[in-house]
Amino acid sequence: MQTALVIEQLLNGLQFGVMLFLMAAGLTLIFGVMGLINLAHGSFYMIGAFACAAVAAATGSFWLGLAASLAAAAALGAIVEVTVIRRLYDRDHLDQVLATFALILILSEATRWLFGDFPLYLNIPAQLSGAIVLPAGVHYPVYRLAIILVGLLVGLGLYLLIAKTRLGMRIRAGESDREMIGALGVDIRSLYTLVFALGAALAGLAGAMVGALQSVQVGMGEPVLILAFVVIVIGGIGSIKGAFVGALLVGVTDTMGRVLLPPLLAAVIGPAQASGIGAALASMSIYIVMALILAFRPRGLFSAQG
Amino acid sequence: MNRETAFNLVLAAVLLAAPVIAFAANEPFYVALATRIAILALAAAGLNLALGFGGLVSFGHAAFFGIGGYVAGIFASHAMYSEPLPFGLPATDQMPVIWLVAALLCALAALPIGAISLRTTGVYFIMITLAFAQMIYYFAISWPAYGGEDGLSIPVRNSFVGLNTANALHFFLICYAVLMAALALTWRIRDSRFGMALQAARQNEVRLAAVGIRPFRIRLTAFVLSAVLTGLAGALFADLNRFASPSMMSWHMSGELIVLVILGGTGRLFGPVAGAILYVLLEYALGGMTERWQLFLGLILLGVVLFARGGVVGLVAGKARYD
Amino acid sequence: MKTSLARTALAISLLMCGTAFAEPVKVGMITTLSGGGAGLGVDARDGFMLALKLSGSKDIEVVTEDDAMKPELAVQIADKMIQSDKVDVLTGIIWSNLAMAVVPNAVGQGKFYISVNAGPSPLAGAKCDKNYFNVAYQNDNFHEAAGNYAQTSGIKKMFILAPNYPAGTDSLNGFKRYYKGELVGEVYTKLGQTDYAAEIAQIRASGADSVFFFLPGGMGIAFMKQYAQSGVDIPVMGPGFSFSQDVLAAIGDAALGAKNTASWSPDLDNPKNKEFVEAFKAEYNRLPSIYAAQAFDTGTLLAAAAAKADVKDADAFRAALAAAEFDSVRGKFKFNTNHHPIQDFYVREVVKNDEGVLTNRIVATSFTDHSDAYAAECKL
Amino acid sequence: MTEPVIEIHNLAKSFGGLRATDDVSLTLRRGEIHALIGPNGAGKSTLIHQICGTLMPDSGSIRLLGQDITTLDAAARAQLGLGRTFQISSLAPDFSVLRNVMLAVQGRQRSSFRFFGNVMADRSLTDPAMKALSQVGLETRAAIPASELSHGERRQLEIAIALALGSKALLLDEPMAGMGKDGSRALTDLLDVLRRDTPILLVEHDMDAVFALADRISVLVYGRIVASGSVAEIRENPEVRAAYLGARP
Repeated sequence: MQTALVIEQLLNGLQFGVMLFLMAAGLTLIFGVMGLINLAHGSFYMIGAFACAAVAAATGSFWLGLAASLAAAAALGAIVEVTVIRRLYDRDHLDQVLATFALILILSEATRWLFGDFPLYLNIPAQLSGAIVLPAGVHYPVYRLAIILVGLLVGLGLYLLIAKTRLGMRIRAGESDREMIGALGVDIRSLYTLVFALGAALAGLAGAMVGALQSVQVGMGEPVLILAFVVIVIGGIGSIKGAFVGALLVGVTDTMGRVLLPPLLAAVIGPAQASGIGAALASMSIYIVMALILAFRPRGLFSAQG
Repeated sequence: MNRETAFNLVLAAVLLAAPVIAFAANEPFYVALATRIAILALAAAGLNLALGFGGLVSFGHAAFFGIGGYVAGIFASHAMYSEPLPFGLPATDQMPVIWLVAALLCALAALPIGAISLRTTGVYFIMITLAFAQMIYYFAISWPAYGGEDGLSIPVRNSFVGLNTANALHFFLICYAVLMAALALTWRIRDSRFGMALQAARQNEVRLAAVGIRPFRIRLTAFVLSAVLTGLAGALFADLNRFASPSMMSWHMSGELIVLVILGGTGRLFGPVAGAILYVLLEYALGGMTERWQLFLGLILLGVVLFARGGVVGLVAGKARYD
Repeated sequence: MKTSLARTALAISLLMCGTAFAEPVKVGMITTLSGGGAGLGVDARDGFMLALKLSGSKDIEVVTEDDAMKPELAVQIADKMIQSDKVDVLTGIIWSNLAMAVVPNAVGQGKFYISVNAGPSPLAGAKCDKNYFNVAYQNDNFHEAAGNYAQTSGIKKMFILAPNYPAGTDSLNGFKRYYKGELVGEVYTKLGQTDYAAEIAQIRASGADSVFFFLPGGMGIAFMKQYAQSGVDIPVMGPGFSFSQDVLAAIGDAALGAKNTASWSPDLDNPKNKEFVEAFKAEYNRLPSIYAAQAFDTGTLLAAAAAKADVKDADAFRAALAAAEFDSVRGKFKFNTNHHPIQDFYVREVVKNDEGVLTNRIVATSFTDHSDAYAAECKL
Repeated sequence: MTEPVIEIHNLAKSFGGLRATDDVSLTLRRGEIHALIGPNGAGKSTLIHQICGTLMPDSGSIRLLGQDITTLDAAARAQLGLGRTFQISSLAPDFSVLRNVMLAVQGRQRSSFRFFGNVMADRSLTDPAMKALSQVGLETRAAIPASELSHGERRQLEIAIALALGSKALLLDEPMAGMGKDGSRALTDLLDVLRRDTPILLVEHDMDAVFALADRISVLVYGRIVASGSVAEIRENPEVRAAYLGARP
């Protein structure tokens, strides 16, 4: 039973990490290629969830909702890029932080205006409901396994896209030398729009998939955004591989911290205080991990830049 | 007198005159609003020292704001019941003592945070400062002794010799005086040798090292000073609201402080004052008009970044120049 | 925001005016109208406005403003309403941490504060105030009712969880005050946490007979959805907030059958409640939540007190409030010495109504004439 | 012969498998200009980074005026009197020309932790700075922002900064690069005068300048010094001609 619990918790950490990876991949790609800090990335996550919930409610099909979430987040991403983000590439990080902070306010309130004040309903598709029994007697929800699978597939797809395709070559060129892609005869403007929309779509996908597990409500993107930043900073900004490793590290640290710290502390200082302090430490654990990593590797684990 | 100095004097005069007139007209709320502006300007002036002059984009200054706030709250609650503080220290409700303790604690916190964070640069610095602030935030939320997320009420505002802090105007004058003192300090530091080294570190740290000045020490000193000023603002803010809470430490607060600095004009002496006046008045006016006020606030902020580079001071006085 | 509703209410009350005093009562409503918690604030505002509209006994003027769930902003708005708008009464705050910021400040300036929801323990005990009234409950009440229900229905092993913040620890302490059986798990989660896989795995492994959880807002929605599809079939119970009307739609059928405790339910059998539920549905085209009901009672109480006493005569107005002579949607209602309610608490079950909408139905009574554990500390 | 100002012994640095600096030894003596030449990719930049302290060598030693500075950081080396200019001008662009030089005076005085007193009113900063500016002929440009200087003027400013630092030795990284003919000539004249007080290690591509100025030349190829000697010796060295000057008639 005890091993089964540990395996289940590791799977939970993996699933959480994979979801963070979907968010972090877009963030790190946008930073790597365009040098942009995008605080509004969490808003695309929220938009994805709302689009999925609204379409699923209207059509009764989760899968249509999922497609809608990708489309809505990508489209909104492209619109935001063309109208706002494009003007920020040659600005310093400070202006980018302020502008995208403003975008959060705008997109959150606009979403609430459009979809109302109450959380929306979004459930997992019937095909993926319930739990299955894995080897070693582990009960695990099918839907969470599906999230892990999708996350891994997206990771593989991104790897292939960047390593094997023309678009990927341009993205890599853009990461190493922004002037060079101009010399390659690439239309930088549309490349940037494309990359931004791709990042937004990944966030939207994450929002839709997680929205089925959580509450589809305004502001849902913000905690995830902070975690995604933690992930890409740990992994090394601009590195997809770093984002992947960082996401799994954060996912597993957070999950295992929540499970293991309180009982460990209970053995040391007694159960009365342990649950509170343990929970506090567990909340802080990923930030402690991040500070430790950056203290020793100031550019993260796999920095793509310098 | 150049345009920027003239504009600064106007800002200082308006910020002083408006609440005095409001008080005379028996509108104490506008005195409180001006007090809020002065305190937020002080917090942003602290951040401006690191961010504006030193180029250190700290996304975690809310932590120091909150520490200052809790010092005021903890002193007030102990003084109220005449209980000694932790470590057997005597409790007092005298603001100068509280400010001193807040400044010391913020410096003590900023020293290790800065020392570790300054190993990184750019986005990494932004994010590692955020990480430290989040740690302190979660600690404050789960720490039951002083209210956790419920925060800590200050039943009676801390006191100041010779003044009645419960009087809105008296309290405003205290905050205004502290703000002006902090701005004077910032002004002196900006023009000093240290200030020159700090601004050089922002522009070109390799150059600074090549003339034998270590950027790290300069930056760390600036970071600590900056944290101290923001912490002082936190102590005043808690006294203003008669309340200290973890939300003073949330990442939204850090973001708001950055917004104040940029809105007013990054690295401009009175930028934080201009930013705080504009932001608080916007929040107040929009909040009174529509429940969608955050949407319009966002649109206005976006417009400022895109079309009014250099913030309010930049708009009025043009680009900063060094003689 | 000076809502159009406020103007409507004002207009209506002006029309019906005639017997009343010359001075209108100015009410400042500070509540959450933006961001993730807006649903609760909107329900509270709508319930309050509806009560004023239905009572129509006297001119009551309302100014409403959004606190965005920020304590600092709430304090600023309260100061403005007191000092600039010159309100006599404040109300509307949903969250305990905002109430702790605003209430001592407001009553310190000699104003009345009537709580529609938040009931933090200090304000019921040592820091109670003659001008502070709570129409809703003391924070521990729903949890105590759940603990009592778990105890009396003979549940042997409980697993309990709540977020790691004061209301969370109060919640579990309230539950444990009445539940004396075995606790096979007591877990504090991170505030704002949205993934509960790790906790659900612990629940599965714990061998509990039942689970009690207090996870307000989006946290509860996330927990219930994840719990439902985890395959764990241990029954859950919680305080009414976790299954209130505002979140039921978002949880979906996963909530069906869940037991929860509250002082009110839409099917509570009394004439005032029928009138309220019907009027609320007609006005806003949705079912009211517990927040709407509490705010409705607040509005009714306020109107009743204003009809009896001039708000400028603080002692008379306070006495009128304390008498609580109004028709409550909760049936019988009276204030304890600490100005918190003495009321009944029910066990509700989530069901589908005739129109297929998820809602609550009363299945049992947990407490009769229940007060709170802090009244003794209040020196009123 | 007096003790060398800079003395480098068996310096080595590898990146992965690549030996960027391979057992390099060289000296800089009083009163001389020692030119370091070599084709692109020969490892000149890596060597300069190690001398300045922005890169730490794997092995070997560097001494400045007899003191071992191998493990010191860039700021410490600058304080001991190692002045440098950068291949691509590196200035504080928002500062005025004068302020850029004052910063060096301040660095020399180790007085950066003074928080009061307006620097512009401080004669102990402005006077030495103006003197250094007049040495390079920039005194009329003192008040304008460094970002508004021409390319050649930036080079002059960098040298003024190094002078204001009170350098015992100068390390000039391609000072002629991008300069017009007149600019090059003026700079050549300036360096010719400077060497009397401050010896110069000169990394340069402009062979005319090198041959006109250098007392000694060392040739770096693939991280190794392949030849070292007087101008005449280097001109005649067949190995150098083959490896480096081969392209020249």
